[in-house]
Amino acid sequence: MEITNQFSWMIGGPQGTGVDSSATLFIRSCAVAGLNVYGKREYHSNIMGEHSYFQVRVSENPVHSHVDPVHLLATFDDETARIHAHEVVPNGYFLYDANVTKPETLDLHPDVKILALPYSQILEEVSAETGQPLAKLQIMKNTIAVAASLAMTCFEIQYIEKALKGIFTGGKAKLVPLNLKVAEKAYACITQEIKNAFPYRLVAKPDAPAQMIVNGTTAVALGKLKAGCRFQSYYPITPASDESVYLESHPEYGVNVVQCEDEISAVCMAVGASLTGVRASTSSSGPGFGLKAEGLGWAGINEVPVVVFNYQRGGPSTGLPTRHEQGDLLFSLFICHGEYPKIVVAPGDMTECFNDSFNAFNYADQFQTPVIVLCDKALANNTASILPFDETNLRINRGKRASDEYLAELASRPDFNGKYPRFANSEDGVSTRSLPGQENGIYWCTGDEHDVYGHISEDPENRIMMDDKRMRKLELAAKTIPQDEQWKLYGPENADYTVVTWGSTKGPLLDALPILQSDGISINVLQIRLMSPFPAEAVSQILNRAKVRIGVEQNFTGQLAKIVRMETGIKMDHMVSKYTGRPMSETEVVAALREITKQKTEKVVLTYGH
Amino acid sequence: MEITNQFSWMIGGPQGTGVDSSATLFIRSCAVAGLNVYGKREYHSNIMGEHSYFQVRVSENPVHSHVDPVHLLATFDDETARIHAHEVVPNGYFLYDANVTKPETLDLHPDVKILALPYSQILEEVSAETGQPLAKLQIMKNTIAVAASLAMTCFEIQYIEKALKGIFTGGKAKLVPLNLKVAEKAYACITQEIKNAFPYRLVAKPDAPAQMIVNGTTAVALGKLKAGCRFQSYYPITPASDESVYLESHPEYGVNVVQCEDEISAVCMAVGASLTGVRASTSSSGPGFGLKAEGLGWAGINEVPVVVFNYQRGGPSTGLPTRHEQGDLLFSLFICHGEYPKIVVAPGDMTECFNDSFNAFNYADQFQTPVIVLCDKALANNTASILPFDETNLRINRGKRASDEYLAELASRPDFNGKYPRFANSEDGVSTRSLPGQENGIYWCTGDEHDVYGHISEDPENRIMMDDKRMRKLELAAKTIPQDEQWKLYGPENADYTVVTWGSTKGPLLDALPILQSDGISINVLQIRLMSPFPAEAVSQILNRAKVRIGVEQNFTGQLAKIVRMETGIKMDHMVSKYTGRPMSETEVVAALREITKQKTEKVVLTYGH
Amino acid sequence: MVTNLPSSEVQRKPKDYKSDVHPDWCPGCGDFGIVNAIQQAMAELQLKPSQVLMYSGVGCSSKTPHYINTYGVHTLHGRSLPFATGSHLANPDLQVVVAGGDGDGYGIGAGHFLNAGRRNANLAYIVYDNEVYGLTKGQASPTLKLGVKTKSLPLPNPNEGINPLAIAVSAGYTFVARSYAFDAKHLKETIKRAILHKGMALVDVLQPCPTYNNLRTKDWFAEEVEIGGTKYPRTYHLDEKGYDGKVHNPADEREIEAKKLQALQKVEASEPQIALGVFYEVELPTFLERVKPNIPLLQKYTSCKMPIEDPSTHVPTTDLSAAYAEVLTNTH
Amino acid sequence: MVTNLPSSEVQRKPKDYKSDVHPDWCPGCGDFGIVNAIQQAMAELQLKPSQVLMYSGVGCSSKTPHYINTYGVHTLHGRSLPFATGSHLANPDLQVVVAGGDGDGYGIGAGHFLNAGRRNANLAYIVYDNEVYGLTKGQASPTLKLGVKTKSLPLPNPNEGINPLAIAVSAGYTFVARSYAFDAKHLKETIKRAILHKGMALVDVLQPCPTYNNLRTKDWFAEEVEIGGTKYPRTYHLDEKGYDGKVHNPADEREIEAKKLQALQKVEASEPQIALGVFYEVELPTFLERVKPNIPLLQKYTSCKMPIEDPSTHVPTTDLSAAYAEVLTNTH
Ligand SMILES: Cc1ncc(C[n+]2csc(CCOP(=O)(O)OP(=O)(O)O)c2C)c(N)n1
Ligand SMILES: Cc1ncc(C[n+]2csc(CCOP(=O)(O)OP(=O)(O)O)c2C)c(N)n1
Ligand code: SF4
Ligand code: SF4
Ligand SMILES: [Mg+2]
Ligand SMILES: [Mg+2]
Repeated sequence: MEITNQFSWMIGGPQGTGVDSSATLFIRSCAVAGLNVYGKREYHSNIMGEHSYFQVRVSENPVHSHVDPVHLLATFDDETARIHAHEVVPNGYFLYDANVTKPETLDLHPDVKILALPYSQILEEVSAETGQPLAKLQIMKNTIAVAASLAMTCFEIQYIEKALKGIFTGGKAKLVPLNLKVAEKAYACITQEIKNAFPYRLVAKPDAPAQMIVNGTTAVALGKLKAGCRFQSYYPITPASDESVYLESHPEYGVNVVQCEDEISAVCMAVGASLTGVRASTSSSGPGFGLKAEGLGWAGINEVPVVVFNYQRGGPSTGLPTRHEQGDLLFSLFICHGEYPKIVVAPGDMTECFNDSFNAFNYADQFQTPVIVLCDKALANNTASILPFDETNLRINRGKRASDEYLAELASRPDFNGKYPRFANSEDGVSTRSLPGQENGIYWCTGDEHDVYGHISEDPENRIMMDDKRMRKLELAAKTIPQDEQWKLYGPENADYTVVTWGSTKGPLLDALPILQSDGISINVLQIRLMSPFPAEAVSQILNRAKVRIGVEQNFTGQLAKIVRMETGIKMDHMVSKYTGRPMSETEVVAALREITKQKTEKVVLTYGH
Repeated sequence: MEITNQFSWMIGGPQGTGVDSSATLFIRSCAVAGLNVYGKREYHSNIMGEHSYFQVRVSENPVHSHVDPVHLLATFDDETARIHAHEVVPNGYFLYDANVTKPETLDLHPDVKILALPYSQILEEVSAETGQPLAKLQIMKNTIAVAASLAMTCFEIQYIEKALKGIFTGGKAKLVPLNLKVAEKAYACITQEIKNAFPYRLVAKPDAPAQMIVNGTTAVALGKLKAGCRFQSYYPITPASDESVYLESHPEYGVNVVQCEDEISAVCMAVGASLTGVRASTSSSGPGFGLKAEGLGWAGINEVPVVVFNYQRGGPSTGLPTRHEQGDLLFSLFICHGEYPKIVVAPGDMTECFNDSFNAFNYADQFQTPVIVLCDKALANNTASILPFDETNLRINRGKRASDEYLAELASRPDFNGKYPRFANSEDGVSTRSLPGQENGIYWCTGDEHDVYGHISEDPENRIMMDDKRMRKLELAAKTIPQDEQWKLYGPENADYTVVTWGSTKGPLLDALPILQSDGISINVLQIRLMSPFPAEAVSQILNRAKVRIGVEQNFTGQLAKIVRMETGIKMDHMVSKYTGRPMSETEVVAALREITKQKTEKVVLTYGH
Repeated sequence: MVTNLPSSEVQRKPKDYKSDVHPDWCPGCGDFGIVNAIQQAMAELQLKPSQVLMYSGVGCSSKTPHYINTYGVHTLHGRSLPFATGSHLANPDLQVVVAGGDGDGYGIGAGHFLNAGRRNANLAYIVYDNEVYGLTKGQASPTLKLGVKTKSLPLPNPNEGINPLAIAVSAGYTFVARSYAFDAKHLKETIKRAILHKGMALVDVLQPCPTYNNLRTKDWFAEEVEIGGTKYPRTYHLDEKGYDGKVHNPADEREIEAKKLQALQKVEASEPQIALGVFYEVELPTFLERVKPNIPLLQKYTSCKMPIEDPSTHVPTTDLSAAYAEVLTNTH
Repeated sequence: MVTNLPSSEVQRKPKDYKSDVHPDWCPGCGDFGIVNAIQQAMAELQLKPSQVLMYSGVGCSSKTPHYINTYGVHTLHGRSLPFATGSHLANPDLQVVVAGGDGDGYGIGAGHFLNAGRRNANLAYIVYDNEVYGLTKGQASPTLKLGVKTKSLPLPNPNEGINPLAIAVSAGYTFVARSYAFDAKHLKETIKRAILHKGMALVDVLQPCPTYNNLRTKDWFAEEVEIGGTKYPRTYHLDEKGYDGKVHNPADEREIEAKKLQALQKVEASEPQIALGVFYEVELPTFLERVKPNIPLLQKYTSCKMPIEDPSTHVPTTDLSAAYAEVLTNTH
């Protein structure tokens, strides 16, 4: 019984020994063959030596999450073998290096088959054939592991070659034949007998449309470029800095990426830049995001468009800095003392990362207020093959900006007093802004409450006018932002069970949905994308249609559930949480939701994964 | 018709010209006479010259707020006259300096009587009599204004003398006779005719118990001293720094008050100090409090007792830095990325400032976690005469600390591995802590998730254990903290209308309660003091007993109402808000609640006061 | 560096740089002198008000932008430099001037103060140095000396006072000067030079705070000091003593090193008199000059003027094909 | 200052200061050398492990406390000094040693770095200076020089590198030294002196990061430099060249001034060789010594040992009557 294009593969090893590049090769090979891929990356807060691994799921159809069972585990160190052996399914395979691992000492299911890969031998052969020093070839153990793995699925080697060509370009192109040679030798190790013993098959879909292989930080960076963001300030932090490094590495787009002395400087610099009219942004993760509180409040009261990304990771404090969590929702919604309008957006997949990143700059300009985009580590570091971004409907909206002509006209009026009422009251809460450098547009900014020109005012009537004006923007945003940028309902419109979720947790839920439906469960999934202003009415309506409401999110306290209750009064009947720092899998979500539908368990806490 | 011991007096003038000291003299004179006093202070974010004023209410019975009508307005500058003239009630009096103010140009009610005080003449006389240079006496215009005001109420001058003696002590005692001379001359100006025309009387209650005259910052500082806080780090900010300056000015209690380079340093220093076992604290206001996010999270994951005060003021950003607001509740509840247990307390009057300040250190030690105390500008800067603090039941609880003997015993066990499991799992969430310097107590701290010794651990099972353990403290706190430190219900247990409030807004509500009851309205007031862990069950029960629920708080968005809904699902039927930066008065609250009970107005926004 | 040279049409007077907001400083505050000097400097340089962006932090001194009739940004306590840097980098055509207190700049802002030296952005930074935190009622600022007890302090200052000029020299500031709030002409000239300087310029201005600092008063500055029996004015001008802080050949590392050391020696020296003037000055590439070679578009446009959309259809004009090519798998 | 002099009972070895946690630094990382030196210094000083509090920030280097068998506190990125200062002030009987990276200390922590000089608290601060942000994958740290492009950087560094030693001298540090991670003996001795020093001590340790900084490698440090045709080792020891950075009479302001200038001259000098050693050293009153006269109880107790309750009844022992008297009106 062969199982085609439903494959779960894992590779692991000490950090810095090429686990990531193996996974890249594997993922690209499959994607080039037209298959759909989702890769989960796990690593320690360490540069070299600690255990890391990559789990890749390949599928006939689009896929948004990983599964727990491993069909094939490829190892070249003993630690990976010891940690992950138990995850291999019966009839699955375990590949290892006999020089370092004794499989009999492992916690393998008795029905798992094992295969020692002759890593050293292959490398020695290649060294002899090419004259390359053996030490330099060690990194190619990865290629051996990938190629052997793919060979077992009867996957055509031509796609590996294509993938290598896509990976090694320019000056590195000479590495293609070397790697291919290694791959061929690995292929040669996989006998027909082995293939027969392994039921999983990967069959190319040559007519499938081209795909993009991206992780969230790249998708976000591409969205920023498209939106015309040309100033980015940042301070290094995992996992956010990959996004800034991407922009730095693409100077041809003209973004001035400034590495600051800290995150306070980063947000202030972005706000200062934005005041001149450039689209400006800054990205960080929890600890650094928190340092931006004051800058966000200042941008709020001064109505400055600025886009601030927070890539959530395991908290609190330094927490689990390279692990996944959705623990910053409440903090992000209420960040900074006092009250000001903020737009908070939470994309749930790579495509939404791109779109929300693009949209965020429009929101910022339209509503002249800070926009916070909440990503998470799973979005940032996991990899997916997806359809190319659809640019058709992307339009840039710079909001209300005073033209030179408009300012000149104002200045020609007899009552012009030499300054521009930049913060003039307005029905929708947004005033027309001038930019420093514009003649007749002189105004002031201040973190203090101020009058229409931006001068400090402690007058109570002015205060009410200004506070009301600023807060009205939230009503405007609620009306202006298209519904599908606010929330999405997956599955039938009416269902007994409605699952409420956000961010990357959408992935396993989308994959779980058809499985649960095929169980006969009437269920749908509500993903909330716009956290502020919160689409309370729509969420109320949808939740009121359901018989049972289930919150699924990756934190301890159920932060979205809290917000839903705060905004609608509706309490989740059940919760599914995970706070081990590892993202939920489809497998876990299916099991948890089955348990809830059958046993009415109030709260299911998921724990799987190393 | 005379009105006795129900008096509302106002004095104003440019900042730095002694408005505060006049109010102090007035308040102390009344309090010394056994009357109850509440004083509201308003000033600009400015050192000298901008308009400031003090409104003092005197009452037969304890009083917790100001009222809008002014019975007697004392001025010596024209700005105060222009700004406040309209507030004087018919039959009230307006005192002014004829050299600077032309009363006919003012917006005075026709039934207001006016009286020019001969400020210059009195000072010239005193200068002549005492030989003091006239310029040095200018500040005594305040004494003239106060004495003339009190004379009009037929108040005995002996209490002014007593007050002066209380104010000018030590080296300044020589100022008493000089001020008294000025006061006597002012008294002499108030003819019997004038007294007859003025219906308000202040009659001493010589048998009344002694009172304390305090504002919130002093009450807090006293609570800290009593609790044994011996380390305070701070960075100057209005209105919080008065508290630190109080502690600095009382070095005899042994508190090391360190002025830091910023608030980040302040919180980290307090946490570092606390690690050694000293009770440590830091105080700030919104902008500085926000900079403490990361330090709070670190203290949370490392289970360090630390007490952090946030004196709320008008936000967002620099906002209205010397004005009142309750705008930081949501930020304080959710401050810092990630999830950790925090205790959040909000005192509502001067006595609670003292008690909560004392209790906060017990909570911090008992639950080994940060405690945030939310004050507000009205608490900080307003002055009340209150009964002396009751110290009878105050006990110090240092929580679970490892004794040297306990550590020695552990170390003598054969399995002792030289390090102490400071973060050992425990049923109630609290582990026993050792202190650096203790032998056999060596452990580590880290902002990363850690094992029982405090070493970094990314292990998922350990993570669950630790997160569960830490978060269990909230359950412990909910059980341990006495009910009346969690919430208080004023008025009848059952009522048609239940008002929900917090912080200093309790003041006007308590004063409004009997008035509304005498209107025949069935009403009570629920003050919430413990914001985290939130007393959800009790609040639910109380709110479910009411027919109508009204939220009264001083911010734009109704932050407590949001939390009540988040925690109980219950929505306020009506809201009363104020966000002009000026605290609510009894007058306003009475009117708003009358309007709601009569006209069912959904939201009443209060605006009174300059 | 001045970006707005005199325009022949209008001749602007200092009053043209006054806004209609009345300064609410205490009588006798040194801040009045500094704002006057800034306005005069702007007038003499004939800066175009709409091309000037006046920045500040939070404090008494930081109310400055409101009193000056140019675009003005009153930011957060301690954060003026990062904000101003962002504006300058995104629109270097603006003349960005930063003002603020010593607490603001050397206390809470110390990290930005230090790191701004490394960047050498083209900013003029004027610090009002009154040794106290004025707006919060007179606590010690980082420049107050050890053991000093102003009337606003309950206890003597337990911290050593820092020397901001020495730190600026070491941190990489390319123009480092000191002046005095009531030395009108010297201050104005120094501010002019700081504005004209291409790169990161610091002017530390000694500023009496009559309300809280009862030691460094206007009178104190006016007092004479005795040196070896002779009386000298409290302050003197460096250039009048033949001191030359300027690096004349910025390509000569030896000269830079020598001039830096000379400056450090001068600012660290515990003289009875206080030296005013430019201690150090060198013209070196600014941050933007350093990054432009790496970001070709920045050579053509300032960041805020880079075209990003089709003006009529609002279709974004950024072509991502090259970036997509890196991640696309359309090779099969 | 050492507070724990050798106890006659036990003779501790460097391994007694090793914890059971295995360092997870990259092979060849200079951090190994530094931790070894710290452990050796502790052993030679015979510090009592339970009396030592080892602090750090966040970064590769900041994992240090976990590897040392004393009380250890791994704080927040950039904040080690404030935390450590709090512990030291509240319990000066502890020996507080602080370790951390150059990004941690001179980048995000720059404000604390500067202001710690003013306080002169009794702390030894060891900075692992590898010119990069190791743990976040090799971005430029504040000590990386202008224009340098390590293999981890997409574009050359647009910032000037700071000289932390010059800044420390100007900021008021009373002990300022430099050493090198693999100069085992010199480093150990320098750390010992920093610990023994009473006051705020900085040891900037040049540290190869083989993973990200491919320019300042162990090999580079081992290379010889040519000066006028002769080859010299890359690094040399100051004291071997007769340099004496110590102020011998701290009461003599002239000597302090001269030694400060000498140090600034030395650290700013662009030599082909790199000088290692103590550039500046002076014994001046520490923060606690300065505040004790004002807070009498601090002369009797350390803050953490001040009695605050009756041990059996837990009744607070602080008597507020005097404070109450100021606000009570019981005079009527
Ligand atoms: C984060 C933050 N902390 C504290 C304050 C309070 N604050 C306002 S002004 C000021 C000090 C001002 O001193 P300085 O910068 O020297 O200016 P000066 O008033 O002396 O001109 C402080 C601490 C604030 N606004 N923000
Ligand atoms: C507030 C905050 N910002 C950013 C980070 C991410 N971060 C962790 S380590 C590090 C840099 C470490 O560099 P350095 O201090 O030089 O130490 P090294 O790793 O080189 O030893 C950064 C930026 C953080 N933990 N906290
Ligand atoms: S407090 Fe000092 S600095 Fe502030 S305005 Fe008054 S005199 Fe000037
Ligand atoms: S990245 Fe560099 S500093 Fe960090 S452990 Fe590796 S070699 Fe050491
Ligand atoms: Mg100042
Ligand atoms: Mg480093």
